[in-house]
Order: sequence, then structure tokens, then C-alpha cells
Amino acid sequence: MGSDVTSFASLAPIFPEMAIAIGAVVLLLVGVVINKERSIGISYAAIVLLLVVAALTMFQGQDGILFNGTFIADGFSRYMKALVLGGSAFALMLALPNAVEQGVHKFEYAVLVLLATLGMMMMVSANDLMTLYVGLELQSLALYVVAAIKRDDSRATEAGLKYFVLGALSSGMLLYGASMVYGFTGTTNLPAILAQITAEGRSIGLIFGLVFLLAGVAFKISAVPFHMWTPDVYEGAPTPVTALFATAPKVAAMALMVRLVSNTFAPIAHDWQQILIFLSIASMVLAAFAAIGQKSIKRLIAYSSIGHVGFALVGLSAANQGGVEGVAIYMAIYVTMTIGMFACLLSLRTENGEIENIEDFAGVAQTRPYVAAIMAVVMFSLIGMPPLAGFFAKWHVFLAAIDAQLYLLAVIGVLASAVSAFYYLRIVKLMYFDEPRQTFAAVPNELGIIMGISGFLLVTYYFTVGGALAGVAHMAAGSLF
Amino acid sequence: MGLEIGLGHYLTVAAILFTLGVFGIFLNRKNVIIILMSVELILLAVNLNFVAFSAALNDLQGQVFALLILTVAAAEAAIGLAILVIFYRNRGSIAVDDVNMMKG
Amino acid sequence: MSLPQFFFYVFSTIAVISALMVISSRNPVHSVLFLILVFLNASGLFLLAGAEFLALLLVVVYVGAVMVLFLFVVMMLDVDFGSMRQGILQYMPIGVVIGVIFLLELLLVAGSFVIAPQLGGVATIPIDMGVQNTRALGLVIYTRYAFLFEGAGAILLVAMIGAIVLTLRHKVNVKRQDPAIQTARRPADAMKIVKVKSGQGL
Amino acid sequence: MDFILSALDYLLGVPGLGGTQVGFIYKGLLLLIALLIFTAYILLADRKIWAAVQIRRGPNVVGPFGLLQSFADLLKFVLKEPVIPAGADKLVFLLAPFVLAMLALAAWVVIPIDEGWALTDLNVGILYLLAISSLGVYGVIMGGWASNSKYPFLGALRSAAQMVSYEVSIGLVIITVLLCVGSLNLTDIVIAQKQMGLAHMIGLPQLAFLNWFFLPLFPMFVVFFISLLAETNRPPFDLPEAESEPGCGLHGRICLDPLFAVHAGRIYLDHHDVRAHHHPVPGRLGVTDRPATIHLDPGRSLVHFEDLAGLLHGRHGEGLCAAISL
Repeated sequence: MGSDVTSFASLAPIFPEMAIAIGAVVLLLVGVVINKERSIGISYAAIVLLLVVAALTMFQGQDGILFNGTFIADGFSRYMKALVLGGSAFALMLALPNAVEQGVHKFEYAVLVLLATLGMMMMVSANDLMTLYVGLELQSLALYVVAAIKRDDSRATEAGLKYFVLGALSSGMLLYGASMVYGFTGTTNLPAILAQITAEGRSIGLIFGLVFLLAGVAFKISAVPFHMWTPDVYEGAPTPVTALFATAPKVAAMALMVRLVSNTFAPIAHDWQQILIFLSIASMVLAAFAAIGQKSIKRLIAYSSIGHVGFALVGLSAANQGGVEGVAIYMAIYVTMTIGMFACLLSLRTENGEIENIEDFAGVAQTRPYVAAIMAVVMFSLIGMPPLAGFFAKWHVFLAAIDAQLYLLAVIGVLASAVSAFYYLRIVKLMYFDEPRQTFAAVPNELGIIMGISGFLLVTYYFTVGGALAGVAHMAAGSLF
Repeated sequence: MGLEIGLGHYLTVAAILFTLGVFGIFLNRKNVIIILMSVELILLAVNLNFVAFSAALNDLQGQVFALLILTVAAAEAAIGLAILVIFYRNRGSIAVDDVNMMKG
Repeated sequence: MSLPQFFFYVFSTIAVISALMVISSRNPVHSVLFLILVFLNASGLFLLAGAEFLALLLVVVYVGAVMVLFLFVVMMLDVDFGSMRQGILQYMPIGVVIGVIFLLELLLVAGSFVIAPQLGGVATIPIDMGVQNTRALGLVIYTRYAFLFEGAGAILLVAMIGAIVLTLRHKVNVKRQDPAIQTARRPADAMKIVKVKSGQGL
Repeated sequence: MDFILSALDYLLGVPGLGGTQVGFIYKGLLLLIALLIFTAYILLADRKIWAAVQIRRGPNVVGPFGLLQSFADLLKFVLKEPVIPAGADKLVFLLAPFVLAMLALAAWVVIPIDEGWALTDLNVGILYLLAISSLGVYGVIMGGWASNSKYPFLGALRSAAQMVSYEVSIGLVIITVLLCVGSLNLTDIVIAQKQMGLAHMIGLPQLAFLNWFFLPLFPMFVVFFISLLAETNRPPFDLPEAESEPGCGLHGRICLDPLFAVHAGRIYLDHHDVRAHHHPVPGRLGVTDRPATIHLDPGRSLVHFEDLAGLLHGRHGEGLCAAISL
């Protein structure tokens, strides 16, 4: 019953996690010792660490199953981990300017983000229901704190409270599902569950457990009808924190969903397909219509992210390798778009602080043409306008759905896309055709660079990274089938 | 080990506790602390499930899982109460109906 | 009815009734006390299922520490409990209906285990009756599940950082006692001897 | 019927019903009586010793050398009219002393009085002890809160915070002992000390105290002793009791006599006056003499007195030597 770790070298598949864990602890110790004024340095160190680990995971990472089957590193997990790490790094970067006003200047913020990222990596690499749960909770607990980190702000604390209560409920549901799956298959190990289902077929208890499990994960990716917390938390939390919520945790939870349904529960695809199709349609339609009436830009982003989760789920509903590939590509492009959008949002600052309402975008093109141009690119990409990256994201998932003969789903997706164009274009219209009402402060360098990268990638996607990304995604999806 | 009491009995008790916990979260409109307690009830129900399955399957994994849930739930309670305390400091109330600044 | 069965019914009845009281009791302090009762009885149920280590851990960790925390917070948040909990009845009917449906479904599943596939020989870590429960758990947690053990450690670290970063406030203007300075103080530091001439004052 | 018979058999163990050994109830009663008598005299010893420290006589009126003092106090508490403060949460108020007393006695269930003479020889005896002693906090908090008054409440919170905090260090110290023994069973721990100690090694088993774990684990013993003082709120950790403060902290709370818990549910109102009358030594030193010592929580002290005993035991039944912790 001993461990399968025999030497330090045999730990190679888990080096990324070790690096992040050690980094978090070291930065915590350093942060406690150093001067409060210099604690922003901790954030810089954390960003560097995240980016380096992301690159190494992507290009140098080793595959393998460790710790008696509780941990797995394969092509899919490395792809998603790189995405998670990159998302966290850029979200941290967004927090650098105006950190004090946003309440994220404490060094604990960077440490908590690192630990949350560690949790996400555990989720992505989960090969056991227990790893899944521990990773999910590590991520969630750190994020509850991060949501409320601006502790003197009543909206931030309310966001934290709502996030916590609903998050705790969802992990309760997930656990109940996990217990059912354990009881009816006799194991918590995902490959063993797969083997058991293949051998014994389905039973009521197993389906029941699966429903609860999916409900728990659906909450984390904020798919309708488990989305109630999203607009409130996005609005209440400090904007850089919202940027984090909208990127890395979603990728991790989506990766978890992908691994659960398309690998572990693959033999009972017929059962979970219906659930996913329902989640997907509900998310796309509700988000498209609910976002129209929004006044707050952060609530709008929240509904937009709910909608995009719906689109990604279209690919997953297809239950084939192309679908998973589509999801992988979709998440990468979604992260790029979201980061770009938040960079634009954060760089538009009046003397009253950051802007909150959609109306505040009026006339940005005249005062800040660069920001307006990037924002317009992001908006068009979010709609799915060719030849921007967003188009290819949707193209991949819809193609997979059509492959699986889910024509209705694809049609509804396209229609929802068209409806959502309405509110995205409204922002573009405000920026370019309305008169400016206020002056904006200068754009901080960090944000300008992030905007530039995001805009460049979105515009030139087809000619530069598109091919490479599709190749990597193909490889990643292949490791699950 | 096996069970002298049927597994169904255990699962029934756990199901009732779970339902009561969910009930407590959705029905209670007045006090956030009750919600936190309902969450604890839910986790307890899950633990009961795991322990019962573990005994019925004669497998230790369920107990390890329950052990992890215990640990995590303690941490969760600490963070939940911390958030509740700062919420109270800002608002002077913990009534559920007062968690309403953001709507839309 | 054997003794274990008898105790099972005692524990589970008290647990269920107390759980009901937790969510329906008017006073939150009573709710916490009932929750403690639920945990104690659940611990008894754990014992009956042979998980003696978990049973006592439940008491030590939950009842001994977590619930104390709850009790502290409930008592210290100076909330007017009298004016609370008046709106609960309006949600009651719909809640009862949903709850009953939910419960029935759960019970259906609980019952269906009887006809579930036989999983006799597939236990991943069979329970050895000759080994004490505590020892058996210890043997796997530190070897087989070392990864999860470390993960749980990270979660506790997050909880610690979180609780501190959210609630700790450094009070300014607090006067602190420094015994070293106090004892090192000499008459010369504190006193000045002045010769006062009679009839003049200072 | 089978069930009732087997239950009776287990509890009483009367041969007529088919049992062969001494029943649970008889054992329990014997233990209870012995414990209560011990408690009475430990209390007396406590007061006498502190009195001697402060150069006064201590209780010396009731019975020869004051030997019956504890029983007189006990009678007083039985006969005195219970006072329940207005606005108190009656149920919780009356429950609090019960909880403390029950827990204090419940802990003794696993103490091995002699080989095979523990009421129940639990596999996880030490864990059970930790669990029970961690519950003691509730008696304190409930009592403080239920009396519906600020001062007892604040005192109770202080005391509870201290108890919870030091429980952790006690637990950690106990783990070191467990590591040495490799079992959580109290009987095993006691026997292990017999077999692997210093006295056994040098061939002088008579010097039993050299066998105890306090020698190989001496630093831990120091930590344990300090934690124990804090846990039971003895000086210099008597801050929660706050005798020198106007509100008098914890002392405003219910009296906690285990035997007469029913009647003990009352605020110890006359405390200040009594102290003023009886204290020959004012100020700090006076703090330690508690006029009517029932409120010293014999219950709680017992729990920990035995904690120490579990660690120090050389032979069975030598728990009294652990009275140093009192």
C-alpha cells in the first residue's frame, strides 16, 4: 500500500503544482516580513512565477499518473493548466495599477490568487473524486476571500457573502453526487469508475449522483440555472478580482466538466448529453436576453460570460473529440477576449474612479481612440464576427454539434449569438457615435500592453496562432479519448 | 466490516438531513447564520453517506473522503464566519433580506 | 431488535428532530445548540458504522472547535433576535412541497441501492478487521493519499490567511505595556530635584 | 424481550440474568462515589494549601481540621434557594451546569482504574478524552450567555477562548505520547510506560515514576503543564476569572457543582462580600483563595487532572499524584 513516488525525478509530472505551492508559501513569508509599501513586488513575483510555470508546463511538462492514481498529467491537463496559469497571471497584472483603490494592494491577494491557481491545477489534474473535491475547495475558498478582500466596501463584502453561501451549497450538492457515485460504483478513482460503468452499466443511483455532480460543477462555470450568483458577485467584487473570476476558475471548472463527462462518464453519454444541452440552451438564451436590459457594465460582462459558457457547452454536448477540441479552443479565445475587455474597462478612469455604467463609454473613441479600437475589436470578437478569433471559437463548437447531429442546438446557438450582438454593438455605437461626456485619465502602461497583446491575437488569430492552437487543442482532446 | 443496520437506513437519515439543510438555505429569509448552519448540515449528511457506503462496501476510501470533507468543512466554516463578520461590520445586520444591494 | 439497531434509531431520531429544530428555531443560539446535538448523534451513527476515528474527530473538530466559533459569532453579533424570523411562513407551503418531492427522490435512490450491482470483491482498500480504524486510516493517508493530505493542508493555509486578512484590524492608539522599559527606568529619568526656597514657590 | 434482557445483562451484570461479570452500573456507581469523595478532599486540599501559602489557616471549623468543609458547602448549595436571573434563558441556564458535570464524569468512562477495570476500554480512548474535554467549553459559554448579563458573558467568552486555544497545544503534546506508544488506548499507554521506561531499563521497577513519559518527553511535559494551568484557569492564567476586575469575569456565572447541578443553577451573587470578609491578604494573593470553592469547577479540573494522570501513570490508580495540576 506504499506510495508510487520512488525518487524526486519521478515527481516530474507534478512539478508545476510544486512550483506554485512553494512559490505561494515563500511569497507569503516574504510578504509578512517586508515593508507594506513594497508589497506590490509580491504581485510582480507571482506574475513571473505563473508565466514561467505556464510556459514550462506547456512545452516541457511531463505526462504521468502519480500518487496511486489520484493525480494525472496528460495533454489535456497540460493545455488547460497553461491556460489557467496564463489567465491568473494576466488577471494579477490587471490588478497592478490603482491597486490601493481597488483594495487589492495587500500581498495576501497575490498569495491567495496563487493558492487558488494551485487549486485550479488540482482540479484540472484530478483523476479521483477526492482530488477533484480538494482542488475545487482550495480554489473556491481562496476565491471567497478574494471576492471580499476589499473588506470595508459593503458591496464587496456582500459579493463575498453571496458567493460563499451559494458556493458552499454547490459544493454540498457536488459532494452528495460524489457520495452517490462512490456508493454505486464502489470507488472514487475516475478510471476505475469508468471501468465499473463499462462493466455494469447504469443504475438509478449513478445517474442521480451524476446529476448532482454536474449541478455542482455547473455552478462553478455559472451555467443557467446555476448562475444566480454571477451578476451580483461580478458587480460587487473589485474589478481586477472580477477579471480573475471570469477567466481562470471558469477554465478550470470547464476542464473538470470535460474530463468528467467525456472521459469518466463516457459510457452513459446519452444521460448527461440531455443535461448539458439543457444547460447550454438555457445559458445562451437567458444571457442573450438578460444582458440587453443591463445598465452596469460589470453585470453585462457577467451575462456575457454566462452566454459564452453556454456556447462552450454546445461543443461539449456533442460528446465527440471534435467537441472537446472546440471547447479547448473556445476557452483559450474566451480568456483572451475577457482579459482584453477588462484591460479596456480598467484603463478608462475618470476623476470619480473607474466607470460603472455602460453609458460612460460614450465618446471614448474621441478621447481615447486606442482603447476604443481595442474594445471594438473585443466586442466584435465576442459577437463572433469573422475573421476575428471569436468567430473561429464558435465555428469549432458549432461544427462539432452539427457533426453530432445536434442541429437544433446549433441553430439556437447562432440565433442567441445574433441577439447578443445587440448589446455588444450598443457599446461600440456609444463609443464611436456619441459625444464624450467626461475626460479619462492616462492609460497605465501595463494595461496598454495587455490590451495590445489581446487585440493583436484576436485580429490576427487566423494568420498567427490559430493553426498552432488548433494543433495543441487536437492533441489535448486526443488524450481524453 | 459490514453493517448490522441496513445501508438503506443510513442513506435515509442522510437524505433527510440533506433535505433539511437545503430547506434551511432556501426557506430561511431572516438570518444568514442559519444558512451557514444549513451548509454544515448538508456536509454532515454527505459524510454520513460516505461512512455508510464505506461500511457497506467494506472499503476504506469512503472514510478517507469523509475525513477530507471534515477538514475542508472546518476551513469553510472559518472563512464563512469571517465574511459574515465583515459583512456585519459594514451593514450592521445579518438579515437575509438585507443582502440586497445589488439587483438586476 | 438488537442493541445496535436500538441505538441507531435513538441516534437518528434525535439527529433528525434536532436538525429540524436547527432550521426552525427562533433563537440562533438555540439553533447552534441543536446543531451540536445533531453532530453528537451523527457521531454515534458513525460509531455504529465502524468509523470510530471519524466519529470522535467529528466531536473534537466540529463540536469542540467549529461550533464554538459559530456560538461566538452568534452571540457577539449583537442582533435583535426578537424582530427576526417573522417572514418565514409565507415561503412555507411552496417550500414544503419542493422539500417533500426532493426527499422522495432521494429516498427512492436510497432504496434502489438494494437492487444495485453487487460490488463484493472490488474494494480498493479493504477494511481489515484486525487493524484498528485509526491505524488503518493513518496507513493510507500518509502514503496512498499523501497528495490529498497536502492539498488539505493548503486549504487550511487558505482558511488561515483568509480569516486573518478579512478580520484582523491593527488598532492604532493602543497603549501597550513594555515591562523592560518600565524596569529599566531610573529615578534620574523621571524625577528632577528642585530646591525650593521658602516663601517663594516655583 | 431479548433486547431488554441483553441490555439489562450488560448494564447490571447480575448472574441471575445470565451475566458473568460485574455490571456496568455497579462499576459506574463505585467509580462515581469514589470520585466525589476524592473531589471533596482535593478541594479541601486546594484551599488548605493556598491558605498555607498565604499564611492563614484555611477551612478549619467544620469537623476536625475542617475535614467536613466540602460536605458542608455541598449541603449549603443543596438547601439554598436557586436564583434564576430575570430575562435569563431558563433552559440553557439550567442546562449549563448539567453539561459541565456530565462531561466531567463522562470522561472517566475510559480511565483505566486497574487492568481491565476501565468502564469501557475504548480503542480511541485518548481521542475520546480530547473530545469530551473540548466539549467543556459549552458549559462555560452557555452559562455566561444564558444569565443575560454582560459581565458573566464577557468572562465566559474569555474563558472559552482560552480553553479552546490551549486545547490545541494539549492535543499536540498528547500526540507525542501516542507516537511513543503507538496506540490510542489508555490501557495500552499505561502498560507501555511500565515496559519501556527508565526504571525498567535500570532494573529498578519500584521507581515507577521514572517510567513515566515526562522524562523522555520533558520539554513536552513543560508545555503540557503550562497548557493545563491555562486550560483550568489557574494562576498565572486566571485572567478569564478576572477577580480583580469590577465585573469579576467568569465568577458572575453559575456555580458548577457537579453533584447538585440542579440547584447550582444560580449566580454566585454574594461572592464579593464573602471575599471581603474572609481575606486576610488583600490584592493579588487574595485572588487565589476562593471563598466558597464550589465554583472552582471541580468538574473541569477533574478532566484535566486525569489527562495528566494518563501521561504520568506508572501504576494503575496513581492518578492522585497528578494533583499537582490542581
